[in-house]
Amino acid sequence: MTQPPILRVDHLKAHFRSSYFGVYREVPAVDDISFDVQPNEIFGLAGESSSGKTTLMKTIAGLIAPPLELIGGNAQFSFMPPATNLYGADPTQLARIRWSRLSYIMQGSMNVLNPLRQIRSIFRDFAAVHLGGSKSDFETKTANHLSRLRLDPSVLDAYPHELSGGMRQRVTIALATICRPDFIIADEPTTALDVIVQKEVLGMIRSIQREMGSSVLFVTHDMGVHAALTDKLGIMYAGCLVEVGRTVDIFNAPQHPYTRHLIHSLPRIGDTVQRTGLTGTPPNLANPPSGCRFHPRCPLASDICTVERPVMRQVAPEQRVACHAVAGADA
Amino acid sequence: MPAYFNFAMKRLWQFVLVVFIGINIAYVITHVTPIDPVEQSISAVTSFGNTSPEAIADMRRSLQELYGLKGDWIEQYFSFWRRILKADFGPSLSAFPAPVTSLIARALPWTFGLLVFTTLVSWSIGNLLGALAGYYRHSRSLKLFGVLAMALHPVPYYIVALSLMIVFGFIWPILPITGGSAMDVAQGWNWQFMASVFHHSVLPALSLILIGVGSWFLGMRSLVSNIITEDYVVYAEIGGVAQSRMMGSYIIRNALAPQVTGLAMSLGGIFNGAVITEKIFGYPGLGTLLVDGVYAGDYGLVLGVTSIAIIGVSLSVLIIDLLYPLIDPRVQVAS
Amino acid sequence: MTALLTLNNVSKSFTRGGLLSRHRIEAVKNVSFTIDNNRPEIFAIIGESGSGKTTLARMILGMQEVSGGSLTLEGNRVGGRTRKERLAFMAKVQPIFQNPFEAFNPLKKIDYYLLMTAMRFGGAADGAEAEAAADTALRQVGLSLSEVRGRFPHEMSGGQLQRVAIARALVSKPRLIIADEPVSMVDASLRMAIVNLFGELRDKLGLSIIYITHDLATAYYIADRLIIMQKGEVVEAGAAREVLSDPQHPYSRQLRDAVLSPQVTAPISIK
Amino acid sequence: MKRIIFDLLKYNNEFRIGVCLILIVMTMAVLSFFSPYPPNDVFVVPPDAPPSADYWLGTTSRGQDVFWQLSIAIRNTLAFGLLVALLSRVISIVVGLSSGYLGGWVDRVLMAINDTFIVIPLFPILILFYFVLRDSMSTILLAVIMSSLGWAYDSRLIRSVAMSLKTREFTGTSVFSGMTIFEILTREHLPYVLPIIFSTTLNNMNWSIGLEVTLAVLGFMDINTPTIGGMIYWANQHTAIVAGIWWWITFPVLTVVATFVGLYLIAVSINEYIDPRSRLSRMGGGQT
Repeated sequence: MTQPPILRVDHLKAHFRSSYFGVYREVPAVDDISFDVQPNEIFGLAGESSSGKTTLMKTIAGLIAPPLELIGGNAQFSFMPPATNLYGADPTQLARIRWSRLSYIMQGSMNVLNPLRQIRSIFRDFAAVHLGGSKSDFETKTANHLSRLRLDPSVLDAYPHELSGGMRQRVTIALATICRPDFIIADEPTTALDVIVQKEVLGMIRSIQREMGSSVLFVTHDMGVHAALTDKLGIMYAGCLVEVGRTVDIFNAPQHPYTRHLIHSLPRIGDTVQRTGLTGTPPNLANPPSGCRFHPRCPLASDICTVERPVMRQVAPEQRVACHAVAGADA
Repeated sequence: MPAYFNFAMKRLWQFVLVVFIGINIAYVITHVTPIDPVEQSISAVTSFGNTSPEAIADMRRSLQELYGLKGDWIEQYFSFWRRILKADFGPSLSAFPAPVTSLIARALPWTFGLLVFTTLVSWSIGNLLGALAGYYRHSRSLKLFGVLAMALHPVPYYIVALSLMIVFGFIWPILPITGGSAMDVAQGWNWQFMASVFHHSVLPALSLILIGVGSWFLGMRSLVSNIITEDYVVYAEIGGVAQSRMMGSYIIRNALAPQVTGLAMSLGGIFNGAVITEKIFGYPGLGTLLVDGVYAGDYGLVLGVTSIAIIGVSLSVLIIDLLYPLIDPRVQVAS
Repeated sequence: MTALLTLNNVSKSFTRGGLLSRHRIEAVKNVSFTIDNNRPEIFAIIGESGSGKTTLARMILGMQEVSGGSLTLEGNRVGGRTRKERLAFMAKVQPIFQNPFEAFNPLKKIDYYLLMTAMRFGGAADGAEAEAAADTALRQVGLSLSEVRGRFPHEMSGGQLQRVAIARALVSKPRLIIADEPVSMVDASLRMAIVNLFGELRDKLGLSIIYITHDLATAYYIADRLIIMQKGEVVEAGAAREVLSDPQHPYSRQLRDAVLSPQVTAPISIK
Repeated sequence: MKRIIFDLLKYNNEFRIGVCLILIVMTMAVLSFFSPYPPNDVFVVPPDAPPSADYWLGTTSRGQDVFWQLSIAIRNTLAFGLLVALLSRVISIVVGLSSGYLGGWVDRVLMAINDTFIVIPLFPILILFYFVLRDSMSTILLAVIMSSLGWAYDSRLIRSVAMSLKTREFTGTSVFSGMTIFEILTREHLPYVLPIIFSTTLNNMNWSIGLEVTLAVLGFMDINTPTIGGMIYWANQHTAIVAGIWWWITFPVLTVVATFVGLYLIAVSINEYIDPRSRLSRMGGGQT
């Protein structure tokens, strides 16, 4: 465990700042978040809608465009020169890194492939520069890679609309992995899929990740997916990271009251325990609660929670929690 | 292929429908009028000068036949259609006894050439510049072009043509402002004639192109500024796809489909523009023929040009529609 | 024992394509089941996309014609031909949709729909009666008219909106509620509250709910009976917990095995 | 609505320029009510006088004051455009909303007719109308004819919005709240198409005024009602350009161009305001 992390997120802050027709709004979508991703692991990021998980992913990926602004902190990949992040890196450097070292699997496979372009050409557009070699070399490489994902080479002749949703998502995964990148960012890649296809696609992501030894940052709100796929897990609530640790530890011994709720509220086939929903409503990020952002809905809330924001504390060797009610050493 | 066949049949059916409704409108217009069109036409023609009584009787007979005033309305209706289908609009009254069909045949190449040339030029230039303006949103020169296009695009053809005529005909007279070629040059496939045709077409073509470029530019610019926020463009951007490829295969290619549809839908409007532009510059095409036909009270001519316009425009729309699947493979699977 | 809703070999096919390549798509094939009037229940229809479950729901709601078989509510054809018949039908059967943020016109205040329903179905003669009916319905879902009055949809959370949508359906005092994926767009922390509410409505108000979902776990949790659909056909039917504990049809098994439970057991299989 | 106008005035340059142009044109139109000369009288002032302190925009060869002629002409032209736009709005709203909501064969029939009207070249048809009606072609009749020809493109726009509104869940809620189809179309769907209706009204005015000018210039309409097209017609009849009476042609052209550009800019800025995509890109934060 002394290996340096492949991604170090360090007190990252990114806010939406907009002045729309005179009304100024500042939304702290990513608020002081720190965690590491080690080589060869799948790091999961969980949270409900508008918890800031997609924004966090975008900030890490350097996809920061107004009104999103980087306020502070850093997200540093080990394959970048020290103290640089993707945001503001120079274009030639970015062009080298993109797809060969860092690739993406995006939400909504429906629209991420150019509808008017054959799959073959899309592969060439993205990967030919990095893989090099002659045209026939490239064709062979592509076909081999597709067969690894149990995709018939004939999909190369298809247009995106001719493929089913599951098929398209598998093509996207093949596209994202063909250059054997060190790091893959995956944003809700299976949310739109049916459960049977979802399981298949998750297995595929898992197997190709193990084979290549890449790291994956996997964002989804579905706790079942996290339980089945990820090695480490971070839980987000209202723009803050509230708990992070090994997935197995978090599911077996969740510490933060929100995490506990997330895991325990979900019904399972085979047990008939009465499950309850959380009271209250998710906070409005434009106007978040003071102190701990979870306190209005928290069963353990005390006075301090309303005024002071809890810091991350180490509660187990690889588990950190931000909660006043959970005892632990300062991280 | 059966999908394409289906698609083509549907388009063909729409074409037939357009022609059918269009010609019916023409029939209704000419038959519900309270005025006696035959006497009106004849008085319009005879007021120009001395026509022999025999010629007037001849005219009256052919007009009555053309209007289909014989028999009951069903018979009238069918004889009307028979004439349209045979492209027989009778003799022209203003150029008696030349048949209307030959007048139209003489004018058609001029209009066709002018329209095809200006439409292709303005469509391609407008779309290319529009795509660049949508993609490079901060370019100053493209922004300036946008302002110009915004000021020019809403102005009707007539005003633009008139302004060009004033500028190049009176203030700075360097271009011919009337006719299709110089009077003293014989028509034929020779350089001298071609050069003269080109010289004379500059102003009419320019006025059509100026407006055309502006509107395609504006349409394309807003399309592209929407397309660059589409997932597949964002994805290609973070995937490091080369700029030229992005522009060509990702942005322009996807904007092209709606612009081709747009072209089909605006052909009618473009034709309207050509009619008036031709008239202003005395260009010997269908537009001039139509307007002069009205002045001369030449019913057969007006009906003939109107019918040809309806059929010609919808035929062009049909051709564009049939080529559309080349640009967008998706229509082949859509129902 | 009278039947509330009876489906007898209900089928639905769509015709696609033009004159020459016309082909039929059978969205629903020979579905039969009965919901009893005296025994309120939550009846789950389980299926993935393309299984025909939404088409089936739309037919039960009378929003789409049946192309084969018969579909009756208390012996009468669903939907109704005249407006009067339709109103009588809609008073008994009400829908709840998937996306609570879309269930109300964003330009209109929410209470407008509650009051409208009360006037058209609830027999409310004037504004005061309508308000009383709306308030009663809202209290059944844990809200009240004073919390909702004058508010626009964007001012409320997804969970609240879904409650209001349920309350609106309750205003007409229906016998049957058709809920199409009612919690799939609701945040996980609020989801169980809605699911539990369905159980309460069944037990306290005695109404039946057809719960359409792809989520086997909530179906196991709340449903009494279920059918599993694949490509328009019912492949398995029975008591919810029995079927899901021990599915018989290969497809149901595949479906059950693909459910990812929120617990770490074995890592996902690598084939 | 008030809010939208206020926002646009404050932050949108195109809208501001458009409003300025239209205000100028409208002021001209309103001034016509104070004209010292009856609009159809000729030789009330010395002919062919260039712009001066007495005759701000000069006088015509027919002895009319260009300024006052222009004010009545632009008033008539604007009224004509507005009349055509309003009448054709009625058709396009009814066709668009019901075609989109009802779907099925109603939609197929209406859209087949609709597409026909989009494709047919209208100008020859208008000319044909004039040809048979001649002197009975009044301005009002022309407006009616034009509005029954010029609704198709906009009704397609409205239909596409109506189709997406139909699939939105609140339409289902409305149906099951007991609303009638008429109530759903007018109360639930109409508010969504209002901005489109507004911007297409302006574009349609441009279209109809453009055609009116063109027809009038050719003499194909009632040239005794003073309009911008009519003014240019008379100027052409007196070969004003050749005779050097440039003010007779220039000022009507400038006025009508200001109208076109003004209406267009307002329509464009409203379109941009209502387009959810461009609005989202300005607001941002749609997704977190």
